[in-house]
Amino acid sequence: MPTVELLFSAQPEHVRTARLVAAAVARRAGVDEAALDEVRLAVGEACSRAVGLHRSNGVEAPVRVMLNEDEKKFSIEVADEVPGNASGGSPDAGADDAADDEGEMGLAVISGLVDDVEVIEGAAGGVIRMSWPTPAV
Amino acid sequence: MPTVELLFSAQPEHVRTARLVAAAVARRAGVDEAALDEVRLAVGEACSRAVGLHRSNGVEAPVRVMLNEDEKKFSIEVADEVPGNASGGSPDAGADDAADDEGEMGLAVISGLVDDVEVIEGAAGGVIRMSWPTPAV
Amino acid sequence: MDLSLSTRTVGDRTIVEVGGEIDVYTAPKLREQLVELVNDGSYHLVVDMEGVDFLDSTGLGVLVGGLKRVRAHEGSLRLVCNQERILKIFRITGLTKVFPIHTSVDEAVAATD
Amino acid sequence: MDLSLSTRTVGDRTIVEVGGEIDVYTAPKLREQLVELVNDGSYHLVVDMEGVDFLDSTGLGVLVGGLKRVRAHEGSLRLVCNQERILKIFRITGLTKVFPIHTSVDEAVAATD
Ligand SMILES: Nc1ncnc2c1ncn2[C@@H]1O[C@H](COP(=O)(O)OP(=O)(O)O)[C@@H](O)[C@H]1O
Ligand SMILES: Nc1ncnc2c1ncn2[C@@H]1O[C@H](COP(=O)(O)OP(=O)(O)O)[C@@H](O)[C@H]1O
Repeated sequence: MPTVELLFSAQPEHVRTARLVAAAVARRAGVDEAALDEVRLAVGEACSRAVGLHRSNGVEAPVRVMLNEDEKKFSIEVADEVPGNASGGSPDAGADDAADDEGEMGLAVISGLVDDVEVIEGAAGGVIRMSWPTPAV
Repeated sequence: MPTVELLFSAQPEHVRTARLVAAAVARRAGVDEAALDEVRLAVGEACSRAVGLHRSNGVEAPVRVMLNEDEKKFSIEVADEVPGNASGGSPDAGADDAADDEGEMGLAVISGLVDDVEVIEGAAGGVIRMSWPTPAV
Repeated sequence: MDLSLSTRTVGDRTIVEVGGEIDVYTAPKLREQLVELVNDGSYHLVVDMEGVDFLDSTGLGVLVGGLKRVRAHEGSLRLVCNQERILKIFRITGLTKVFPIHTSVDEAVAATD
Repeated sequence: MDLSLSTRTVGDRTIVEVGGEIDVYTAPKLREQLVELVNDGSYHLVVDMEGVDFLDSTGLGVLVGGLKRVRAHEGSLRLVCNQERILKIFRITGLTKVFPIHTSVDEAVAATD
């Protein structure tokens, strides 16, 4: 069970809420002050991407953000419910080039920013999993 | 479907996260700046009470906070998973007087603070439902 | 913001200056502080709440607990608070009738009922 | 914090001063502003990012879109930015090679490549 879980309807304004929550919980979990900007940006990118995917695919389900405090790390998972390879397989791929480009730029930012990151594309949707070290207590 | 939903394990530190999220989303939804303190306090009370109930009854499930933006109002529901009449029926009621007192004081604060509030005790757990008006757009 | 606590004595009174948020997460620290003071023989407490940004019922519960403890030793627990949003919480819960609330530490220290 | 936008002209350049957060929520406002400027015939833009607190890839996308638009008119889009955490995002995405980035508005206005 994640320590904190946030679900929100795919609207751009809630991405801010997700950033705010992720940064607050990360701080509390002991993530280095200097890395909080990274957390904020990476979560924002992952959520913006998920919001874009849900909107362009007409998915009504909420975007899910799971925040986990483990012993040595703080991890975040952002899950969308758009099945398969998101960037190639969307039904109206032609019309959505701009959105896709942004999604890919978002992934580029995340990969450039976060050392420990994993992107999983599953049948039920995609998950971006990221983690940051926390001090041993 | 709520606009934003927050689930957290029954730990006191997450009550702060809930306060933060509720106030941010309420502000965005257009709740009057002067009422945001109320929102913060009422959500904090409802969540503290739920955390106390979960802990004293050994409930592992997360506490749930649902934030809803309707046309004319912003409503918040805080749900616990402790069945029945919470304050009387807990198995170790004798030992938990202090926690119960605090829970009741919390309810007193909420009722004194929020005009539109409803406390529902169901078989699956309790729900505290509160709402605040938002300006017509 | 987290809770901050500092204590000093003025005559037979002990001033507890509280800052930050008193909530379900930080209230245990305040409880410990009050219990420790009473155990050390300080029975006349003045809790200065001017620096408090947030107070919830858990915090109220701790203050009520403190009051019970000092009363067991014929002591007193006075509050200093001028913030309307904090005073409102005492009013809602009827605790303005239970705690003497003062507008300054000087006033609280001088008070004898 | 929300996005703030203000524009002024210096010679043939139009300075767009941006403040606050450029993200998925606010980026559309910046896009509109840039489109409007180009439609009104301003093809030499300087985007002053010194007041920007937060920038994500949606914001980058809007800037790239602006660049494409002015280039279609043989124009230019220059950035002013000294903030390391913002510069980092341009570096990560390789956009430091795409945008001329200056340390002051004066420098950007004077630049001709
Ligand atoms: N669990 C939390 N959820 C949301 N916000 C939090 C949480 N913990 C801390 N904050 C916020 O983070 C900031 C600093 O937190 P705090 O606990 O006071 O840390 P410190 O003791 O380092 O000052 C405050 O603005 C507070 O509101
Ligand atoms: N949806 C949201 N989720 C979380 N925080 C928010 C949200 N919207 C606004 N905030 C926070 O609220 C504050 C003010 O919000 P903002 O949108 O800038 O309102 P304003 O335009 O009135 O300044 C900022 O600190 C911002 O981070």
